[in-house]
Amino acid sequence: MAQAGSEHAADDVLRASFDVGYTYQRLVGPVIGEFLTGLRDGKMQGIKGSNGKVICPPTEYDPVTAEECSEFVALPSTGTVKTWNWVNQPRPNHLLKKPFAWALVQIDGADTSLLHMVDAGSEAAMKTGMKVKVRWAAERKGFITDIECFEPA
Amino acid sequence: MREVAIIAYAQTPLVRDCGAKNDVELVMEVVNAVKHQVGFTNQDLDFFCSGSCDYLGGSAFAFVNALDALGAVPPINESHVEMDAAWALYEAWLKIQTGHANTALVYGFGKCSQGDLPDVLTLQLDPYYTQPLWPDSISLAALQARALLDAGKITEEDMARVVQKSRRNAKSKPGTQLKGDYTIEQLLAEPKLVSPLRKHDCPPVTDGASAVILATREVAEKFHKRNAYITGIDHRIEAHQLGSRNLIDSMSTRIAGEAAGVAKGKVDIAELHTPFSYQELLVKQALGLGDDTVINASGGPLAGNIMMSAGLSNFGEVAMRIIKGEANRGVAHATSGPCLQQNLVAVLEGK
Amino acid sequence: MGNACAVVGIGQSERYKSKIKKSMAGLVREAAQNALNDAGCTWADIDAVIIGKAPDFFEGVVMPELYLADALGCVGKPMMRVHTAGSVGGSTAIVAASHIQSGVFKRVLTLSYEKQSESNAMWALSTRQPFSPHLNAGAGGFFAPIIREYKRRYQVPEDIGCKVALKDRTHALKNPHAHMHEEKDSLTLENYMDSMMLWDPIRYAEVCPSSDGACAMVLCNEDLAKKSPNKPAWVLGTAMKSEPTMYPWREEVNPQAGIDCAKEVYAQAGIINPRKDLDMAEVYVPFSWYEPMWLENLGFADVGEGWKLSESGATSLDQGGDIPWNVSGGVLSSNPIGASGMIRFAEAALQVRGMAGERQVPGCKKALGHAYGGGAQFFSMWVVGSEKR
Amino acid sequence: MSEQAKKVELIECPIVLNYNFSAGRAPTQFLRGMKQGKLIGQRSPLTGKVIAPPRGACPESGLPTTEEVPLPDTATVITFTIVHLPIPTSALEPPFIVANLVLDGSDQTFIHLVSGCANEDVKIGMRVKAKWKDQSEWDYSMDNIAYFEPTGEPPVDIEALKASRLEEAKRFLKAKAETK
Repeated sequence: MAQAGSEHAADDVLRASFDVGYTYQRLVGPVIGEFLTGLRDGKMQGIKGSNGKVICPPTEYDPVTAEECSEFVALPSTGTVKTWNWVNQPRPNHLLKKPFAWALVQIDGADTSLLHMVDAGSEAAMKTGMKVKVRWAAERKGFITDIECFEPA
Repeated sequence: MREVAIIAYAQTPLVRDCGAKNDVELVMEVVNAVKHQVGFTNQDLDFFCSGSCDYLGGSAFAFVNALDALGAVPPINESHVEMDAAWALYEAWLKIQTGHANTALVYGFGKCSQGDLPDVLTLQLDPYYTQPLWPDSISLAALQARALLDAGKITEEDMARVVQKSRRNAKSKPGTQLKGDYTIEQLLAEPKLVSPLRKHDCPPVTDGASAVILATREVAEKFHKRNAYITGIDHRIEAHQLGSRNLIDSMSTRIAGEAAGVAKGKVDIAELHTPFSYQELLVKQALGLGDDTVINASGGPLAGNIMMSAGLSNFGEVAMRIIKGEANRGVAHATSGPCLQQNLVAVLEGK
Repeated sequence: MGNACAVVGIGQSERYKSKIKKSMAGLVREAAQNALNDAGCTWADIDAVIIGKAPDFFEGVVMPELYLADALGCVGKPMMRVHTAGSVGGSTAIVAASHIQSGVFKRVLTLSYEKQSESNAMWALSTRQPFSPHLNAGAGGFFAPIIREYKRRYQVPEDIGCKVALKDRTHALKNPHAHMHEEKDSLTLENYMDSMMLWDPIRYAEVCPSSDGACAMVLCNEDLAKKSPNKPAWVLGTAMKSEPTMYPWREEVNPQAGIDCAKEVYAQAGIINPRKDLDMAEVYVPFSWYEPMWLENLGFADVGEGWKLSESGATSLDQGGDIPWNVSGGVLSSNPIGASGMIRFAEAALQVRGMAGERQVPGCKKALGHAYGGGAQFFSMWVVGSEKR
Repeated sequence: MSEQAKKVELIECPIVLNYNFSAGRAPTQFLRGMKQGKLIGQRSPLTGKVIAPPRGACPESGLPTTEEVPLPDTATVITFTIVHLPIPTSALEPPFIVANLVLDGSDQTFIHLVSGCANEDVKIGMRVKAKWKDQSEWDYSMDNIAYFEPTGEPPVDIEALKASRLEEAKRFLKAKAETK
């Protein structure tokens, strides 16, 4: 869609805004498909990596050994905040519209962390090591936003 | 290993919005400037390599249009990486090592004011699990800063000192975007942008371009009595998911620094491509640099950060200071990806 | 020049086609694993990875090497991404070769790919910036006027485009990886000449498909090449040339950058008369009319005579031609844009290793791999041989 | 299998980025001329050749083009294609002709529509003239010209046109050298 926005030649420069937009159709393959299917059904899963590690979110290949991963592990919907930040003014593209935290959440039973949002209400409520739980989206379709966000447990 | 020197360097002024200049007009400025510094025409240049990112301007072939700036008639030996131009320099350095070239012109450009940079950089992230949540580059850096603060590796005062130093150093270099004298108290009094980062802990959005010319010793000796030779250069990448990386260390910088031989001698100066204040401390530690190394005398990326060419500029900043005799040995560093996922380190020595 | 470099492993997607049911990591992993298996090595044996692909707009992922590092066993190692438009597959192979020729690396993995069915190729290639004409009708619209001038200049018969397309699509039947495996009875001149005109004078049948896919190679130095389980292909010459898309009175039918690039790669590889000294060539022909044009640009035929060579069957393996071109089916039968250049380079290497199976050119000793990009302004070529020079 | 039980195979990822684009110095000068219905090329200081529309650099020398050269709105068809497919970024009804044109007095092709005649009548070398939209619609855009239409003059031999233009560029450089 090429919408050339308002042209104005204020100073000596010709400016115009335009959008570059497309809805990408991503085929996800077996591993990501399995994880997203689980989310759709309200289930959290990890995958067995090398050296007994459990990786969540499940990746197709172990980040250290490059070995292919395939064995899924059921996990609870709770976890621990390993690090976090506080977004005072959400950007237009951010999915939560009032101040929130991004966090790396280590789901109980996993050895790696998942990047997602935490709706904690205020920065003061955020602390490294705090327990959080998934707030499942009302309608789920097999997409990472089936986890609407995390909230303090 | 053929000795390769950096014999010319040019950078456009670092500005928030270069207005009427398009990519070609930015690149022409620096390409013609470095050619002029050594009196080269295309016949004297065996290879051209550049770094840029199509998404900065929202057009599929930004680097193709920029080719007009090279006067590539008759045709030239040319290549391009969709990475910071420091990796284009690495490709040119390898070309010279093969013997296929003795000289090379390397350039990079980024007119970052055109797009919404923190969102454009979101497209670097895992397209299935992460990008759809739209975490911007500042939010990701804030996560790393918090991890370092929690681990007691840095304090908010440390971050403010990096900014203070950058603004002060930037006064000595013409064309820097953000400069001035600030106290730690003033800086710490600023509100948080994305906690724990304040606005000044983050890189400004900058339009600009930079270029260098590489040459073997035989050629370099015609131009400077004392040249800046690349005695070691290496680059490494880490795992992509932030959740499976050790964010309080920079493993790839350490390996690259060891392979480039940083520790083999005193490091007088270092130009580190650390766009967020806390990253200067992390990279300094990973390279094992002491307090006797002057870091980012140019002001560094906090004083002006040309996306896709800030890393290349560091090579020029270190080389020129060595040529002028202000230093004997220096380190140039470049980074790519979220939270320093990929890092390139080079050692330059005056001979 | 520089240290010797050999191709010891080649891997391709099982089948180039649209909508491959794998993630991006899965797509590249398949080709890379096949290349490692061919080379008889593991991920740990690789010193660096050099990736190439065309514009990131196709998949909407900026600098995808960052996301793909884990899948390609590159954590803690060097990773680079080359982008020179359509010629990228070839230039990536050349940058990878320079890693070995420089003496800095012993064994590297190089790979290029495209997953363009995740968006729309025509959308991704058309510019939306304001103040510039929105008339560019994709690649076909750009090259059709140049083909028109070639036909006018040398009174080229109307059916040459279809004959070349038929030749490549027939070749493709012997290549299990090829996207297009057309039914025998539809591979007729009459059927092809009836196909719809898209950008006059280019017909639908004369146009490459839009495919997804990945192609990978393992390159290494002489010592390791001697220990590789399968016969290596030796890199005898590499060259890359660029010229601006447009400049006053630019010769577009027979671009100078192509002529110069061929001259340079032939000089390194000791090729005097390409038609005689080479046994086959894999050349980037996305619109069939470009075979006769590139036969002239690359010195296989005199200016204005290229179409006669195509017409004579000289470039057809099935017709026993003396200089078979694109026996893999070429870009006309499979075109994952970012990978196509490397597929040309890899298929040339497969031929001189004698590992091309049903599509093997008997006794093939020297082969040319060629790619072009942008407005036929970026060229990358290599010559590979069964023996080290 | 019901829709719900089926395993997820494909996800849709809408990505929209907003850009604010600023035309470069040379394109801005050219588009200012177009706003007033004038075609203004720029000459390369090194080669003496005239580029319209200018993009900032003389591609043969890498030097900025600066000297502005007013040009007539008549041109020659260097080559063309008849497009039978719709273009994503334009509402034109196929088939239509997109031609590589060179304006009289200039040396660089640009693409624009050719119409006002049967598609079959368009030939290489054809002489054409701009068909301007109504002045009320003029903007900073090449689209102020709706299309180019045949003038009826006899076709031109492209090689001869090229030779005469290169000659003119040489004359310009010689004159410039003498005035120095």
